[in-house]
Amino acid sequence: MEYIALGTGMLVILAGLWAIMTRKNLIRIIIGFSLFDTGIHLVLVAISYVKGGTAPILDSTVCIQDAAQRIVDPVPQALVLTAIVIGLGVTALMLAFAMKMHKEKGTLDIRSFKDLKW
Amino acid sequence: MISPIHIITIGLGVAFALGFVNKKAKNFSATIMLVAIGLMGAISVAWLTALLQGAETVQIFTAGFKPPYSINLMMGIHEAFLTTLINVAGLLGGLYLLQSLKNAGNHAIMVFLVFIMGLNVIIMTRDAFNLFVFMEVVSIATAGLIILTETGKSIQAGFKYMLATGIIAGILLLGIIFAYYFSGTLNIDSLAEANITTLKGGSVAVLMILVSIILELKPFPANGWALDVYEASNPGISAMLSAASATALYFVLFKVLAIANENWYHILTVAGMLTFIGSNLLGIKQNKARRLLGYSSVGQMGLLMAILGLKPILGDKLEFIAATILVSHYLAKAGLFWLAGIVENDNIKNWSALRRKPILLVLFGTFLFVLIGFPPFPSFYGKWELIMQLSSNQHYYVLALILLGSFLEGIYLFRWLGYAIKMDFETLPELNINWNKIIPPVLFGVLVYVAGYFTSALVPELSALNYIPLLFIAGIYFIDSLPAYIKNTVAIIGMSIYGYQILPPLYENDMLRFIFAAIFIGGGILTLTAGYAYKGKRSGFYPVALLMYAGLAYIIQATNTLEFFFGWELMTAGSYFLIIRGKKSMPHGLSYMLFSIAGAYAILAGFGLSFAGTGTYNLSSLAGISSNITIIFSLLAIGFMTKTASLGLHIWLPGAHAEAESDVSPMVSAILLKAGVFGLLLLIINMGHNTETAQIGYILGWLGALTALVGNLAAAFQEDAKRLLAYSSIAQLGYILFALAMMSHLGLLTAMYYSINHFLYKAILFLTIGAVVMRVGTHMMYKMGGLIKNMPLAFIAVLIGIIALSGVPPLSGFGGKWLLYNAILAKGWYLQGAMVLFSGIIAFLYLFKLIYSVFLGQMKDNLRHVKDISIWFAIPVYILIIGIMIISAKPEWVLQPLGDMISQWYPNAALAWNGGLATGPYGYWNGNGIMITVGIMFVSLATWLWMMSRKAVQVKQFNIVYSAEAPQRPETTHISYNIYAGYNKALGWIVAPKITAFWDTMTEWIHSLAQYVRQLYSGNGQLYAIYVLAYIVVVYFTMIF
Amino acid sequence: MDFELKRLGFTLLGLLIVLNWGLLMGAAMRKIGARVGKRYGIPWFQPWINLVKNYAIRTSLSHGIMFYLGPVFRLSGGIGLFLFMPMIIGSQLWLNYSFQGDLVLIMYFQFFGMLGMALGAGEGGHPYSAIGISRGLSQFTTIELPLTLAIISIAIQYDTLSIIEIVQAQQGGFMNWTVFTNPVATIAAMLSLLGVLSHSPFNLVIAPNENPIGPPTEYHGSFLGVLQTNRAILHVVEAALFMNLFFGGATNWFEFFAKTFLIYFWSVFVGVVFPRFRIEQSVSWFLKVPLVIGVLAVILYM
Amino acid sequence: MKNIFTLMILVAFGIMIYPLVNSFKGNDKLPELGNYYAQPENVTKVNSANLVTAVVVTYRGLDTLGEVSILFLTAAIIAFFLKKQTGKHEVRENSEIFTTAAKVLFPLMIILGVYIFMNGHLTPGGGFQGGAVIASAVILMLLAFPEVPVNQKLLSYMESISGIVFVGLAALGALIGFGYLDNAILPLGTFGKFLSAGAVPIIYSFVGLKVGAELSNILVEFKSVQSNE
Repeated sequence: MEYIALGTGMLVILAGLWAIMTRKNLIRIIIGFSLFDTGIHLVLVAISYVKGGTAPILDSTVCIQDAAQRIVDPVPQALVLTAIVIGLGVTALMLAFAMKMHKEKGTLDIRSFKDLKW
Repeated sequence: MISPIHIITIGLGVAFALGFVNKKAKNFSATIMLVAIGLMGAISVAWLTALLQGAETVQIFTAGFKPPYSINLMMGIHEAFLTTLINVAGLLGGLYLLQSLKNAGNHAIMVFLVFIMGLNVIIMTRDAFNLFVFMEVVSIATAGLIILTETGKSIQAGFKYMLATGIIAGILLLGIIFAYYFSGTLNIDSLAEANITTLKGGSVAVLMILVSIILELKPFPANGWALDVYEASNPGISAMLSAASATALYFVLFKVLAIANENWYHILTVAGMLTFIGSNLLGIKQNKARRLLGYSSVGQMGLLMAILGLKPILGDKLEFIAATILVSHYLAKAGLFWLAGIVENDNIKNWSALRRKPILLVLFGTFLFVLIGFPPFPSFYGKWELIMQLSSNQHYYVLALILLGSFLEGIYLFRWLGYAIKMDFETLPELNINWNKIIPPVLFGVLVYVAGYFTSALVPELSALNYIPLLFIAGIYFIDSLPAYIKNTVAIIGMSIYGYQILPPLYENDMLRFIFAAIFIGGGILTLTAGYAYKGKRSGFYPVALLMYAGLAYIIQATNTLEFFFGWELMTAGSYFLIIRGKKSMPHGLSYMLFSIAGAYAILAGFGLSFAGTGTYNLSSLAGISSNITIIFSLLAIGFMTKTASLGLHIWLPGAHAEAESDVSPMVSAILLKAGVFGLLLLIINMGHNTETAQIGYILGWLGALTALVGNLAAAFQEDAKRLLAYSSIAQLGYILFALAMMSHLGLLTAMYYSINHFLYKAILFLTIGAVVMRVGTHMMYKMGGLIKNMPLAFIAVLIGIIALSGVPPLSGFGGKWLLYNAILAKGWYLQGAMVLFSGIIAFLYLFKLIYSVFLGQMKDNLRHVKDISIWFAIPVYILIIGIMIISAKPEWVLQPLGDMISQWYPNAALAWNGGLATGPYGYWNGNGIMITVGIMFVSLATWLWMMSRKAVQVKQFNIVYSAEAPQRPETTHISYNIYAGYNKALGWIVAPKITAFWDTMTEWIHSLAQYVRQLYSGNGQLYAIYVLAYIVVVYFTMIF
Repeated sequence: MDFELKRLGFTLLGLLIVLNWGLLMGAAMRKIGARVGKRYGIPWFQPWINLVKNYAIRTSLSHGIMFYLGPVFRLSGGIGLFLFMPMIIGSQLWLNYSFQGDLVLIMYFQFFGMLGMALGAGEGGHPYSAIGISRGLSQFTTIELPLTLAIISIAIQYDTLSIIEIVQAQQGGFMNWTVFTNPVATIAAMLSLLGVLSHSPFNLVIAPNENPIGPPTEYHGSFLGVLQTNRAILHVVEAALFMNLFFGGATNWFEFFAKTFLIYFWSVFVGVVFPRFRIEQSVSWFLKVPLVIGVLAVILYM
Repeated sequence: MKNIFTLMILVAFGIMIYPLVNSFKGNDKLPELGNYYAQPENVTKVNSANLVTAVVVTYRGLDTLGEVSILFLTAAIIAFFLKKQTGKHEVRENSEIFTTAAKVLFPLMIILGVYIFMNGHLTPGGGFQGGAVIASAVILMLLAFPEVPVNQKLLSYMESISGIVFVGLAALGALIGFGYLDNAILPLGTFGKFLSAGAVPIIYSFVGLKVGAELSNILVEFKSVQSNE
């Protein structure tokens, strides 16, 4: 199970990078970036998995004494939460930038934003 | 003591609380922000003080758990120091940005505050993931700050920035996750202990972490986004990014490097050097100020990265080196970006606008010199130590590359400085300066001197350094608004006191140094005397002139290589400013500086190698070098020869000397060039006694001879009087080089005698011609003529000067020729010697041209009423003439002690003195007797002819035998222009400007290369993202192969 | 002190001899030149007539102080060379003041008169003076080069720069003369001598074209007289220098007259055979053949 | 051509990350860190039934603080970046069903959000999740009633108050507890009950409020710059 998640995550990362590097439309690039992020989140989740483990929430089914044997790793799960929020923030900002850029030149083609060079 | 964690409490708490503040109350918000940053700074300063006084490094645990189970922060000396830097930058940067932040509103103020807070946490945290989170905080805050000025360009730059840093952050996160997977921990210290690089996957994880941090430091060529950011954002923000962010990120690399293995040091070194050289190369082509600063900033970070990569060899010196260079970069780059915001004009040619407020120009110059690494700034000591360590460890390639990169940096920085000092600024708009924009750069300007002072205190080799001259110079600077004559008097008094203090002990102990000190200080006082002829304030003249003299004095007094180099660089800086003061001196100042820097680097490398060989900085240890003799000797000799302007390294001199002000030309010609001679002399007395250096000496001998030939020939073809004298100086220094290269008693004696003589007559000639030029308003000799009638004082001075120079008996020059003949014959350098003697005869051509074209022949109508030279020029000139007369009549007074002195190193074989009669290995010479004989004869003949022709009628100017015609115009009758056309036809090919052409071609190539390489930065943000990824991949494949 | 006075007396006497010998030799050469050119030529006493006439001219014009000092420099240069040159070896009294300096002094004192003359003529303000001087200086630099090399060669050969010692080393038969012991250096030096004495083909400096040219253009009367006096002295002294260096010197006045005449004759001989060079031609010429010979002379002794 | 180059880089990148996949063996048991957190004595020190919450709010609470700062920054930047936008935005009339449903759903969603973050220490969920749900409620209303003005001042006050409380509680940990973000400054309560885990539920509630307010703010800003030109 975790192998599939990891493999998928990696493939999504590559797909995201491909979009970032080849698409010309700003929005598509941002989508690529989101994909890239999502792939990383998948990888995080895959890594947190412990074979046969369950969610790290202690309740009637998982009691406090045998928690260590039964739960998956809570750490990457905490990390992925943080990572998602960060990704959200960055994506939101990028979209805001894209909006402004579109407003300036009336296009979303990244090749037309070369005012700064050399 | 407040826990450092409350930096976060204050930063975030205040940022959140600002949400309550009314949107209109912007002043209030801004004040609160500054107070908050101030408090954060106060915490770091308090910790820094405590830690410096010996307090223990503290770990700050969160959530009541110990690491690695919870996130911990650390406050040690590094962290305290760096957070102090960041908070100071934040405070001043916030002050600087006050208007912009207020315009953008409360939200921008919050962002700025969080930005500074984030940088603090980045430095303190010891947890990898926490590091990532706060790097993202900073990164997002940066993206926000970039668009503080909402221009289209800044938005584009912001997007490129987000795209690139987004990818970098993703890679970093991946690396951290896998590092966690392989090690089971997120704490950096535990990660380091886990040593996961041994695993195949683990090494990739480490690579991802490290390479992303490297990428955050903007390595060439994956840094297009960063350059755009530097260019497009508000300069106040660029200052923050360059000073504060880069500092924090650099420390991150330092911190995280613990998890890496040895290979990474090489990667860092290579990446760093590539960046350092690449960015500085591209900077050469750049004309936009802020982008140029971006290149420089990126380059400096590259250097720092490379320094980190050199950790294994730098050992415990790493911290000193990195800290000094980092602090210098921090202060200078922030200051420069702030100035960029004040100037507002992005074209570096328009930075002459700084001259509207001279304090800004001073700051600008200070910051540039800090970047290049001149004393007394911290970077000087850092670079010195770096070079010493590199050469002790035989890392010659890195050493050479660092020097190359620094040189490239020097090219564009000094071109820029030249523009600022020389370009026209009248047409530029007034600067619009607010108090809050001027305080930060001024404060940093002061801080950089303070930092330099404290750094020097850390260097034991400089403990003997006397700071009084430097303080005196600073004092002169502060009275710069007084009239010139007051400052002149103060300067002369200061130099006299200094001379009175250092000369007598030198006379007792060290004749060699005494002679040079006497030339430097005595000459300095005399040339300064001429300064009374100038009216007005002469702003900026006295500090730089005294700086040059202080440097020269330091060179004399140096006992170790560091002190010597310290003085050498001060002297270079001072003389550069003196030279560039001339009206058309901009290009000459630049080429002078570039040759000087290159020469200084050669010296630095030479000293480094000598330190590697002997393990000591002691100057006298040069004598004890047993390995690498050839290369050390050559490097040092080349370095010194850039100052003596030997052939090939001379192209800066003619313009620099000719275009300088009238009293500056003698300073830089008669006096400054002797610094190179002193260096060569030191080199030869210490290292001359072995076969390897003797071989180099042979080459130097030929070089000296060729220099003499080409210099004199070129002088003969000049039309500009000062340029003629400048070429003459090149040739004279060629003689001195030739004589020194003989490495024999007579050779050294000749060189010393020539040095003294050259000082005397070249000072006379340059002072007099300079004074004449001040009267007639042109350098061109063919525009003068017949001035003997108006300027008898000047004529007599020049006459004596040229007789002394030419070597015609009975004046002092002949002694030099006689010594030279004997030295040549004793050494057996016949052919070179003949060439030198031939050059000496060519000197007559230009000497005649000089005195004839200016003082004799036909007077021009527009010059009929000029007055004789200023009395303030005449006084030093006639004092110097007395000097010439004394050593002409009594050469033994000078030569005998000189001979005794040289005997310490090169025993006297054959020269004996009997009163005024010198008996050498080949001949004999009685200067005193010749003087009397010639004097009596001349006076009797003059009287006799006077008796016969006393009734001679004084005729008018045009009353000459002229084919039965009367010439009407002096211009057509005064034969001066291209007077040696025939000679030029026969021998002109020797002085065809091949060497200038060579250097021009080199320049052209460098520019073309830079132009070619910089097309990497196409401006397409996507391409930059590709570069980022490609960079990672390339590093990976380099690692595995 | 007694000896000093005696030396001064002998020196002045020597000067007188040299002056008259120079005037006579000059006349003889003019005569020879004229006869070769199928002309009658001047009477042998013409130089004395010229001198007396020039010194006697009462009207006199001056262009300024340097104009007046020029001839003084020139004559001081000539007389100074005479003073520092040993004339007759074997007698302390005919050595003049050569104890004050060696060959180097002679080499550089040649410039004393030239420089002063150049300046004096320069103040005259005549363009042809300046042209003549520039040509003269240009040519002189290259003339000196082979001579310098030759002097270095013989300095190596005799291990001294003292003229007296060089002459003494050549005593004891003509085979000891430098011309035989060091012929290459001698050739180089003798080629230089052609230039030093400014005869054709190296006389562009004072070449009489349709207009007068050269430094003396503006000089007349007593000024010109001084220059003519100097010319006579200088030619003899230069010849004496070559005699001392290459032809064994002179132990008595007869030998002195004979040798200086022959040395002087050499330049006249060449002068009447070859036409005049332009300035760049003469510069190039001296930097070709005589230079190569001079270098060879040094290399042979290295 | 350029794409081939890009593809090569991507392939090379793939080759580079392959060792990561290759050496991934999954986890047979909890790694050391997770194991530590799962030990009963440690669980009771935080006393939060949801271990992820325990990690997020206490052990790695500083990350959360950073995370909150990031959202805060994003909101602030978008606020000053997208301000001053004028221009009319023509909106289509929404259907009756949509507007009615929105009215019904809005309070329910808010309550759900609040529930999620208040029980963050017991059940799956927490401040971010709850905040996101609240923001979804807001977006629903924005879509349903585009003309109705949103009280941004209220949102921003909410944001500030929550932020200050969070930072304040964190600092309080350092002042009276055993370290920054120490949750034991309040009674730990009974494990598994609502009133447990000390300051965690309070912190998480305010995080939830803050996230909700910030996300809503961002959405409002984005909406406000919609214009037709």
